[in-house]
Amino acid sequence: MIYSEFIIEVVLENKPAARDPVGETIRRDLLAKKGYDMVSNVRSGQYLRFYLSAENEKKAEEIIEELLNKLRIFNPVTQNFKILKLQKES
Amino acid sequence: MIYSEFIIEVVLENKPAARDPVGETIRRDLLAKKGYDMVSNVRSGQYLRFYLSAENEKKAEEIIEELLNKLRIFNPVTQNFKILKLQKES
Amino acid sequence: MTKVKVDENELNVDLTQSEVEWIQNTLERNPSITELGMFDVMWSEHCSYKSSRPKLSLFEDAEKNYDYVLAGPGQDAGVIDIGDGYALAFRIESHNHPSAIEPYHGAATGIGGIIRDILCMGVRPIALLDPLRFGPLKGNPHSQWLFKYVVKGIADYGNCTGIPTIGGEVEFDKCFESNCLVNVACIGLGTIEDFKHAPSRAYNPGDYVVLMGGSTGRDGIHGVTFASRTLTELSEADRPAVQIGDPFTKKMIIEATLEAIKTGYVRGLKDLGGGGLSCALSELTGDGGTGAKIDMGKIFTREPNMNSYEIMLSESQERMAFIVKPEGLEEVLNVFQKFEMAHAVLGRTDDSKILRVYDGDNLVVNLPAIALSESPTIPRTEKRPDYLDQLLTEITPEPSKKLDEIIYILIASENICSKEWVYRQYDHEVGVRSVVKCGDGDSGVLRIIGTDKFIAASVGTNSKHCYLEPYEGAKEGIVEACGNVIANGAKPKAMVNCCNFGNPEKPESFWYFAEAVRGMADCCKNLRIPVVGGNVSFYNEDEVSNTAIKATPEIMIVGIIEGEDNIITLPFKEFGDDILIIGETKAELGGSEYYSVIYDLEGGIPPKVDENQIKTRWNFIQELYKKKLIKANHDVNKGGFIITIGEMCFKNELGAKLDLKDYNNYGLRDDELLFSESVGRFIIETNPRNHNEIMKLAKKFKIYVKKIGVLSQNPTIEIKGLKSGKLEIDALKMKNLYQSTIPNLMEI
Amino acid sequence: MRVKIAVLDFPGSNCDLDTIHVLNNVINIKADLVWHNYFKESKYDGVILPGGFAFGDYLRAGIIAAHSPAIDEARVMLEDGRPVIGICNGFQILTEAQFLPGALLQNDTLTFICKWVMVKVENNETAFSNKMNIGDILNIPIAHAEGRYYIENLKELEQNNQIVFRYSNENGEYTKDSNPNGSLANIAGVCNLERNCIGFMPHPERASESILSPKGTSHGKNFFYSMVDFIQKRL
Ligand SMILES: Nc1ncnc2c1ncn2[C@@H]1O[C@H](COP(=O)(O)OP(=O)(O)O)[C@@H](O)[C@H]1O
Ligand SMILES: [Mg+2]
Repeated sequence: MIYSEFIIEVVLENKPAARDPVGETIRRDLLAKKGYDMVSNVRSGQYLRFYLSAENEKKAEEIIEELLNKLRIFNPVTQNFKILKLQKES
Repeated sequence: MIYSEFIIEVVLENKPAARDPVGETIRRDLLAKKGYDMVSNVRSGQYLRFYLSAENEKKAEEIIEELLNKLRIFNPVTQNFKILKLQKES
Repeated sequence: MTKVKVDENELNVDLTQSEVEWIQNTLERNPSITELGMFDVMWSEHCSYKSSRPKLSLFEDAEKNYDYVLAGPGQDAGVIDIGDGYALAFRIESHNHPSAIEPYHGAATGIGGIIRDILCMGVRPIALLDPLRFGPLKGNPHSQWLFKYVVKGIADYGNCTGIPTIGGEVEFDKCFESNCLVNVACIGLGTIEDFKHAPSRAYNPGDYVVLMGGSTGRDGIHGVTFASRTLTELSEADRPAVQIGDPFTKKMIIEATLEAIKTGYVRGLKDLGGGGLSCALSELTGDGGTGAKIDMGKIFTREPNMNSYEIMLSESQERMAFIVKPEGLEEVLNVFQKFEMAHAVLGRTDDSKILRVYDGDNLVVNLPAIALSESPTIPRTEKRPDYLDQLLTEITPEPSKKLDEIIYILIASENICSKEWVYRQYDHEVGVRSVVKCGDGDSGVLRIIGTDKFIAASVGTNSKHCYLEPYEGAKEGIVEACGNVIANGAKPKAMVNCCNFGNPEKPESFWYFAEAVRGMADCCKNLRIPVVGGNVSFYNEDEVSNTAIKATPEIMIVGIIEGEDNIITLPFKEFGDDILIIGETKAELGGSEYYSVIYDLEGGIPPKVDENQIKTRWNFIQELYKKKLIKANHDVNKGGFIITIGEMCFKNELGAKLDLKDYNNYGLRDDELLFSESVGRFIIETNPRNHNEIMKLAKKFKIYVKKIGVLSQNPTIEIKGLKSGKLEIDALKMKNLYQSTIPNLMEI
Repeated sequence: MRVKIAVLDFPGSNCDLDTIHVLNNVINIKADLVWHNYFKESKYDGVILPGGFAFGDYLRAGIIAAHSPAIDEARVMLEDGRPVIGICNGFQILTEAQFLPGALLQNDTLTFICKWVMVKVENNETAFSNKMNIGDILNIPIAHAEGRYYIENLKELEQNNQIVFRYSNENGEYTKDSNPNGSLANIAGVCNLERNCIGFMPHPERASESILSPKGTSHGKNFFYSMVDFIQKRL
C-alpha cells in the first residue's frame, strides 16, 4: 500500500446555546466601539490542522473524523465540528 | 450602492517558525498515546467568522483584513492570519 | 556592528574591533563561526554587564558582610538563611523589549525565565511578583493593548505553573508608551540542604552533562543581543526573537528538577536562558574550574538541518542543564522518564578547563571555558542632564480646584487607583500559603507551613521621583519597599533590584544609572540591608522621540514575620480607634502625583531620604508591634497621607474624623500638607487606651508621632484644622472611584 | 477505621500538594499523592482529582487527562460507589470523562478569576456535602478560567437533585452579581445520580484553615469531613 501525506483542517465551535463570549466580546467591545458596525455578528472557534499519512484523502478524512469523535476532540455537549473543504490553489 | 451580506472566515495561528505547545501536546499526549501515530503533527489556531455587509466580496475581505490589523485581533509578531477560501457548497 | 570574516562567510557581530582582536590573540587563531557567535552573545550587555559592572561593585559584599546571606550577586538568585533550616531564594529580572512588541508571549516567557533562575538554586518557586510600567491608559488603545496582554501573559503562565503571583506594582507614564517595562520576580523556598545540593557550577571532572526539557529550535537566536539594543534600532528585523511560552512544560520541568535533586545525584544545575547552551555550558564549567566534551548530535532539535551555530545559540524556552554524578545517572534519567520529559546525555565534564563541542567528528567549539565569562568592561561617561536644573525649580501652582475635588481626582487616577483588575486574574492563592492577599496589605505575606514564620515581599519604586533625583529616588524605592513589608509586621531581610534605564552609551542615561546605583548602595549600607542580586536592562528608549524612559530602579524586599499574631493588615478595623501618623510631612511635592494629575507638571524637588530618621521609625514600629499596640498599618505613598487614610477606610467602610491643626509643623499650604509625598511615613490604627504609652515610647525613641483623628462608623472623612477650614469627603464615593477606574478604562 | 484517600497527580496538577496538606495535616487522615501513571484503584477508599492545569489544559480544560489510564481506574471506583471527587480542574476532567453531566466553558469575563465567593448547599446527601445542611452558605475561593457550567438539559439535572452547590450572595440569593463566571443557574457543583461523584469548581482546600480566609472561616473542612464520613459509612 502506498501512503501519502495529507493535511486535514478542522474547526470546532460552540453550539449557539453554549454561547460564544469571545465572538460576542470582539463584536461588542472592539468592532461596535471602533466604528465597524457593518459587522453584525462574530463567531469564534478553535482551529486544528492535522498532518497525517493515509492511503488517500478520503481515508485521511475518515481517520480524523474518527479521532475527533472517539477522543472527544470536540465536546458534543457544547461544540460542533466541521472539516474544512478548501478550494484547491490554482 | 447596493450592499450584500458576506461571511468571512479567518484563521489566526502562530507563525510556522514559532512553537505551538497546544498542537504539540495534542499530538504527544493524546493522539500518539491512543494509537493515532499516523498523525505526525498538529497545529492549532483561532478561528473567527465575521458576518458583515459590504459592496462586494473583495471589499468585505478588505474590511476584515483592516480590522484584524488595526484592532490588534492578531499580533503580526507571532501570528499569521489567512482568510479561508472555501469550496462553494454544491 | 563589526564585520568579521570567518572562513568564507562574513558575520556581523556586536563585538567591537578590539574585542575581536582580543579573542584572536587569546585563541591564537581565528574563532569558528560558532565560537564567534558565542562570544557575541556572552559579551552582550545583557549577559556580560559590560557597562554596568563597574558601578555594581559599589554594593557591599553581601555574602561577606551578612552571615545569613548564603548566595549574593553572581549567582542565579540571591539566597538567605531564614532560620529553622530554611533557605529563601529570590531574584528579579526584566523582559521589557520582547513584551513591548509581543506583550502576551513576552511577559509569559519573562515569568518562565525567572522561575528557571529560582529553580537553579535547588528550591521550589513559591511566589511571583510583577512590577510593570505602561503609557497612560486613558484614550490610548496601544497602552491598553499592552497592559491587557502583559497581564494575561503573566496570568496564564504563572497560574498554569501553579506559582501564585502575590504582588507587584503598576505605574502609568507617557515615557513608557512604546517601551513598556515588564519586570518579574520570583521567590523560592527550600531547605538549606536543598540549596547546597544544586550549585550552578560543574566542580567535578567525570560528571555527566544532561540536557532536559523542550527541544532546541531556531527560535530566539540572539534574543540577548536584541535586549541589548534600543527598540528603534532593531525591533522590526528582530521580531522573530520573541518566544512562545509553554507553561505546561515548565511545570513539568519544575517537578522533574526538584525530584531529580532529591535523588542526591545532581551536582550542578543551570537554566538555559539568554545565550542558550553556550552560556549555560561555559558558566557551569568556567565558574566550576572544569571543562567538558560535548556531542552536539545528541541534542534533540525541533527542526531538521540546524547547524552548530544555531544549536549552540538557540534560546528555545523550557530547557535545563544538569551535572550528574556518574553513579546516579540512571536514577536521574528515570525521574525525567517518569515525567515524560525529553532528555539527552550530551557528554562529560573533565579537568581540561576547555569547552569542546563536537558536531560529528568536527570540533566546532574549542574554547578555554573561562574565556567567555571574561568579558571586558566598557567605561562609560556620565553627565547630569541639563534640563534638570530647570525642572527642579518648578514651584507649586496656585490650586485651580477645590481640595475635595482634587482628592476624588487623585484617588481615581491611574497610578493611585486599585489594581484589582490585575490581581484578580492572577491565582494569588495556589500553594495555600497566601495569608495576606493582594489588596489587604502593602506586601504579600506567605506562611511557611510547619513553622510559625511568614515571608513578606514587596516590590516597587517611584519613576517620577527617580527622574528628578535618581540618587534620592533609588533610596526612596528601598525605604518604600521596606516600609511595605514593615507595615505588615515584618523585618526587612534582603534586597534585589532591577535597573531599567536608557542607552548607556548616552552620558545622560548612564548618569541616571550611576546615581541610582550609588543611592541604592548607600541606602542599603546605612539601613543594613544586603543586596543579594539584581538585573540591568539598558536601552529602554522611546522609538519616536528617541528619549530614555524615566529611570526605574525596581526594588524588591523580602522580610520575615515571626509569629502569626505579628501579622498586621492595612484596613481600619474598629470605629472609635485612634488614627496616628508616624513621621512629619514636609513640602515635598516634586514629582508627585498631585503635580502630575492636577497640573500635568513634571518637576519640583522630590522627597529626600534621611536613613537615620527612617531607621529609628522602624525600630519604634517594631517596639509597638512587640507590645501589640498597632491594629492596622499602611505606609504613606503616592498622593499623600489623605489617600492612605482613604484606602484604609474602604474595606470595612469606615470613616474618619481628622483634625490637622497641630499637624503642620512647617506651616504648609493645605495642598502641600495633604498631598506631599514625604518618604517613610506610616498611618496606624491604635486603641485610644494606649495613647499615653505610645507617646511615651515615641519620646524615648525621639520619633515624631501625632494623633490626627479617630475612626468613625459613618463612612465620611471629615478634615478639620486646614487653613481653608473644613472638608468633608465621602469615603464610599472615594472607594467607588478607586475601584472603577481601571475596569472602566479596560473595557476597550 | 483507616480511611485511605488518593490524590491524583496529573502532569500539570498544581493543587495536589495543597490538597494533600489539608487531608494529612488539617483533616488528619491518610492521603497519598499518586502519579497518574501509577494509580491503582484497589488501594484506595476514595480519590480526589485536584485543581490545576492537567496537560496545560491545552485543547480544552480536562480533556487530555480524561483519556488517561488513571481515569479508567477511577471509573472502577465510580461504579462500585467509592467517592470520586473533582475540584476545579478535577471537575473539568470528570465532565470531559463523562463521569458527570454538563461541561465547563470559558468564564464569560474571558479572564481567569481568583477571588473569594459564597456558595449555598443544595443537596447534602452526597459524598462531598453530607456533613453540611441544606441552605448553608459557605465562604470559599475560586481560581479558574473555565468554570462556566453549562448543560443542555437543566431541568433533568434539577429534577434529579444533581445540583449540589450554587453561587449565591450572603443572603443565599442566586443573583447575577454573585455568579462569578456566568454559570448556568449559578451552578458551582454537581453530582452523579449515585451521589458518590461530585465536581466542584471552588477550592475547599484553600478554605480549610482560618488563617487563609479573609473572614476567618474554615468552611472547606466540611467537604473533606463529608468525604471521610461517606467512606466510613460504606466500610
Ligand atoms: N543591579 C544589580 N545589582 C546587584 N547584582 C546584580 C545586578 N545586576 C546583576 N547582578 C548580578 O549579576 C549576576 C548576573 O546576572 P544575569 O546575567 O542577569 O544572570 P543570568 O546569568 O541568570 O542571566 C546575577 O547574579 C545578578 O544577581
Ligand atoms: Mg539565569
